[in-house]
Amino acid sequence: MMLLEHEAKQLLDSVGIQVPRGLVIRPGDGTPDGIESYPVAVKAQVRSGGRGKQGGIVRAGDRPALAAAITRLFATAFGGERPEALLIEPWLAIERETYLSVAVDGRADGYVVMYSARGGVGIEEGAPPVRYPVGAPWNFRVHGLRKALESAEPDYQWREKVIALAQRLIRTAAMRDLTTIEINPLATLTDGALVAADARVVCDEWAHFRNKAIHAQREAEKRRAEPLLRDCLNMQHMYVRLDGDIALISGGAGMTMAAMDMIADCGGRPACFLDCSPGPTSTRGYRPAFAMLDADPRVKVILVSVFGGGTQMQRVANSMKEIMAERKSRKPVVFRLDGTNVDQVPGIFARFGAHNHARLEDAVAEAVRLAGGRA
Amino acid sequence: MMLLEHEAKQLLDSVGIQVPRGLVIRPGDGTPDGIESYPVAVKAQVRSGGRGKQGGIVRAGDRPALAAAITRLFATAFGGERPEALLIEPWLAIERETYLSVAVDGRADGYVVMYSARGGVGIEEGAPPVRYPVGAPWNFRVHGLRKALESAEPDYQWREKVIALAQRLIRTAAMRDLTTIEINPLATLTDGALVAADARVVCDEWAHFRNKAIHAQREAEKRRAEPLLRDCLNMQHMYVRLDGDIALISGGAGMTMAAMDMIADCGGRPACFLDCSPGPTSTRGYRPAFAMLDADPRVKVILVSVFGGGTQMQRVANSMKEIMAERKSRKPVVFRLDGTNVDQVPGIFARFGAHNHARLEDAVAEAVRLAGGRA
Amino acid sequence: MSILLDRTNRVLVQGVTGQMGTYFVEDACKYGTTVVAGVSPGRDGAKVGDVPVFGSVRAAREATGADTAIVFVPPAAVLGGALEAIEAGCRLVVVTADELPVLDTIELKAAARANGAAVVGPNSPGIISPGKAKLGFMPSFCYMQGNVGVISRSGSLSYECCKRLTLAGMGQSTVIGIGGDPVKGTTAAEALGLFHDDPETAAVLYLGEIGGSEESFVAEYAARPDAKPVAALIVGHTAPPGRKMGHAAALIGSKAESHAAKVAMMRSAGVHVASGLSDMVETLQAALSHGMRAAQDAAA
Amino acid sequence: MSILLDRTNRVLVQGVTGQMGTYFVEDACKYGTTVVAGVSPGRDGAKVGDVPVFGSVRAAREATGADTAIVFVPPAAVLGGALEAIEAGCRLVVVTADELPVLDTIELKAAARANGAAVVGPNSPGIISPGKAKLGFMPSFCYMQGNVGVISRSGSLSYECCKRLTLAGMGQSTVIGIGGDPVKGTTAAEALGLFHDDPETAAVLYLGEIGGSEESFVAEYAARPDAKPVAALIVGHTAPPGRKMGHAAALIGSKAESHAAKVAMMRSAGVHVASGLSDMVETLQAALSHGMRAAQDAAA
Repeated sequence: MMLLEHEAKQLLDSVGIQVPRGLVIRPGDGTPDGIESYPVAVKAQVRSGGRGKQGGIVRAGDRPALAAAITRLFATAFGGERPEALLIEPWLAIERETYLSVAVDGRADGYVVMYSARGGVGIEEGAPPVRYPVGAPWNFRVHGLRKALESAEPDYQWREKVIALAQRLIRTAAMRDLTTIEINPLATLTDGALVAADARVVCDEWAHFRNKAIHAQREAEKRRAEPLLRDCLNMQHMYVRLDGDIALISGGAGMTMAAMDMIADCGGRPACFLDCSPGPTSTRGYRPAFAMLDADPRVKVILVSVFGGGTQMQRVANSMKEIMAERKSRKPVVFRLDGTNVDQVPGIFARFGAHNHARLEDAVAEAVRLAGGRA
Repeated sequence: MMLLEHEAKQLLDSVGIQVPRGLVIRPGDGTPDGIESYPVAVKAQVRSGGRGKQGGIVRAGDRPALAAAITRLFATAFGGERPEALLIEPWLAIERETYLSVAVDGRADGYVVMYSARGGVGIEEGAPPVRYPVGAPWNFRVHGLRKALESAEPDYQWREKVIALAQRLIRTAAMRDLTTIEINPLATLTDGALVAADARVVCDEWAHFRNKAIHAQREAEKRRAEPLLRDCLNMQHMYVRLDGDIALISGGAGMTMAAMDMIADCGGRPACFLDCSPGPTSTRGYRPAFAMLDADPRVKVILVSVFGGGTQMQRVANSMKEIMAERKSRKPVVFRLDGTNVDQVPGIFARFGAHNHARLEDAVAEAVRLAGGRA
Repeated sequence: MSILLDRTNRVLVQGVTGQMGTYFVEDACKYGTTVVAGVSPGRDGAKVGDVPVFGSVRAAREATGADTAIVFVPPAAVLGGALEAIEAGCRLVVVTADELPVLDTIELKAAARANGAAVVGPNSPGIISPGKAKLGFMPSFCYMQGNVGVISRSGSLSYECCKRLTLAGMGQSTVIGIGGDPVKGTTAAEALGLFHDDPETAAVLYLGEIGGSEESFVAEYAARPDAKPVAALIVGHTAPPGRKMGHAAALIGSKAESHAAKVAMMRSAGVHVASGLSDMVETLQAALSHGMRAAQDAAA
Repeated sequence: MSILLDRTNRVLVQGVTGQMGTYFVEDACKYGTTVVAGVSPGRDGAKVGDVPVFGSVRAAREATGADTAIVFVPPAAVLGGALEAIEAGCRLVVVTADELPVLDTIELKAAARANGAAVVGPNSPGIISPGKAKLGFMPSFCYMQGNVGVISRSGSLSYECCKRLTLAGMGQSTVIGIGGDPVKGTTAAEALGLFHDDPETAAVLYLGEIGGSEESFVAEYAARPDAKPVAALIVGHTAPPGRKMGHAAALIGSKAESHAAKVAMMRSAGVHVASGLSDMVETLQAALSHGMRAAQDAAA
């Protein structure tokens, strides 16, 4: 789960890392008093990337310009996301921009530190950052990072500051259950100060049981969701909306993507990624999924595709029978269940006149046909 | 630095440990509305121990009793300390009280976990708690603690809860730079819930540079001090007020205590522990110490006792010369400087007519004589 | 042979008295897995089926010679349980649980390395060596003993694919679910190394997805001159960037993590990459016959 | 002989270009300490006095054979610097800095153990083997070579006591400041073990204070039938309970940590405990002659 910029900066501040002194405003707050000097930066607080390139950061030279920026930014969506807040900061007199991040990386069996002597917006286009694999956080070594940075950063005083900062970031990531802390740009100001001018922090949602801040983030994420989706999230379903019209009720991330891909390969368009495997196999688990997809006007067909191991197919089949009986929507549903106890499925399906496709290919072809596609 | 109970409980809550739902009130807040049910516990928020035995926890059965308790507790000092706040909590229906703590212990080269199947007020009188040495926090092992607890706690379900909690506490201590987290009592309520009914948390002040909460605690501690003491604390001096009349300006914790002890052994009464070694050796360092002691009416004599290694004695002597010249107070000052460059001291002292005792015994005897003691 | 798991593993089940543990004992014993002990603190002396329950891994090991653990405890307790198994000397520890904090996995992996143990998972269906033993809930009928080593980031996708292999007459030496989390007890690289050294394994099928960097290990292996034939299926060409597709690691965070980039990288390293589920079996067959031709060329 | 430090130690100074580092080089060289290198990242090629400066401990070790480090960097940088020295293979690392977070010391100690290195400190005056070498700022004139091993929790108290010993003609083999923090690079127990094995050390003087549990180690040692004579001075009988007396560890948190309890425990174990600074020398002399009588009795 990604924090908003101002949340990320508050977190960095709490571990003694310098960030610009900012002011957070919400819709309806109006133009704040107490701005000591202009110009200021007005920054849309959204989770999607590329905000800068989309005009989400505005320089305001005086109070009227600030007022105009506030109105405009609150009215704009960035990557489909309206800002819930704006961050107002002094416009920084930046002398130099570098890049520093700490992130979980499977290749390191843990954390890596990445640094680039050139930071800022164009970081992805430049040479790849230097990479110092840490692994378990207690394996971070100042001298190890120093060695890694020697080639990348000629200014030894700056290098030492970056090393001290990286040490702080690794500790912070470990203690707050963060998977990424990215400071870009890590800036030197003209007065010599080192400042985290922008920050992206991602926390590990599975640490919710031991971290109340993460628990609160998860709850807030659910609250932000539409009610029908919220019911799905409460069942632990994982959902990503796509552009198409063939919705999936599926089990397992890999199989869900495989079915999405096959729909596209057959000329159809998948409407969503919806993995219901973490939820219960009772009607309680699947009912919110049907409710959401039945209510979605873009969805023409629902493909139920589950290949179960621990998930027993006779249970899923019985849930489908119940749900089909109570369901109001007349959107067609195509079934393909396979896996543990699949031999019991045809008998159950016969009782409510449904057909279980033996092969995913057949089920997908049927769904694409029903959606009016080419197949 | 010790946190107040309500701060400690908030911290535990933030890592998912159950604490009673409490309400904090400050002097002048009056009797709060919104107390849902009585009886409640009204608890004085002080750092000194033995609060319970001194009547610092009051049971209030209704609103008038609550109002009376608030007035009384804010007007009472506990171990010389007036409460800055009161914590109001539901009166807990406790079924069982145990003791659990995590603390830094030199014998373990790090942390230990301690558990006693009988907690509560009398913990110090009972059998010593079971001790599980952890060392570095990442060496905590669930199965290690389980083995240690087998003899001490027969209820395996409770034991497993305690183990899970201890694991959380170790992690919390490491991530928040805490040297002690003590939950006493760790209570089971009659409804089966496990609750930290009281908590004592001590944080490591030297982590202030990487932990803003600790930094803020330090600053608050300075703000709570009288202005003259605050000036000393700002010079990093370490001060503890004692009952006597012979004040010490000293260097090094061990030597300061040795001088205190010698004063007492000579029939005098030390007025304070005051270790100035972390501060500068310039007048800037010593001036606040003299200012505080000169203003203290209980102090009759000041004994300056410094045995320096890195601290160079000619610098200390020169500072004394300057301070004696500008000082208004006529309280007698006795000197005993020794250590690096002490051979330069007599020459400097001669210029302002002071005498440097060669032996601590002589300086102490002189101070005791000047204070009117028996020696 | 096979990797990590065969008939010699003596299995203990942590959290055996829970619902999953109990079901596992029944299902795994039916398959032929040698389940010798359960562990449930405070419950020693009990039995689950015919399996005796002990209070600690050490006690279970001493009494039964158990050397392999599978962990069925809640996410908050997984680290403690797995560390106990590792430090008591188990050579293989399987963690199927998802929702494990990544820091716990990091600690787990470090301990496994330090103790010379193998961990499979977390967020994994487990591991099966068909015809010998299984440690997980995979549907047994999908598998057949043979010479294809399978590595999968996803559980149900591996069931689907193995069923297709079995129907096509291509048995499996071992099928290992490396899991959908960014940090893995056993990485694709480590699994590839084991399959490479396993004489029974003739080719490797890798089932991957978008996000993460696991696929670069596979490409690296395939580029070795002595590599066994490798085929792959990478799912998620319809997944949008920047969104997590169920698995924590299935998120396209940079261009290198996209489907197209992964497929291109793997193909240029010599991996036979299927265009989808439907041609996965043929692709593996192509990899095998290509490998055979290469071997004949080398011999000639 | 002596413990940890003698003429053979080849010393490198971390943070050598700072004020303390520079002063140390001058003072320690004057005493006869073999200072061979300084370390200051980014400053390699510079010189402090005659001492060449390197960018890393490894480079300094390779060029000069340095095997001992003393660390003069700010508290936030101590852990990193000391870990570098330990992992580059230094056998002794001295940390005089105070204000070090205890978690950093815990990590330091764990690394020292894992690498077989000795750490002295933090919050310590350092270590001196009179007539051979010193690593710290102790006033040289207070010390004289001899056969008393001194262990001290407090810096200035050790200067005071050693000056008294020297004036009384009792030289010291090594004087080690174990420091005032609760977790110690070298504990009293470890220092006692070293002095026990040092043939040059005939008796040990322990300088302790209220708070903590270090004194229980001393009592434990003194109770051994083969113990060398041990005398002690414990300061703080006038310190109130529950208040920190300067040192983090100097706080009476329980009855066992009080002055009276410590003295009673030590005396019953056979430690000769002085009643104050003024009879410390005589107490040590008594311990020595008691030890000699015991040795004669044993021989007879």
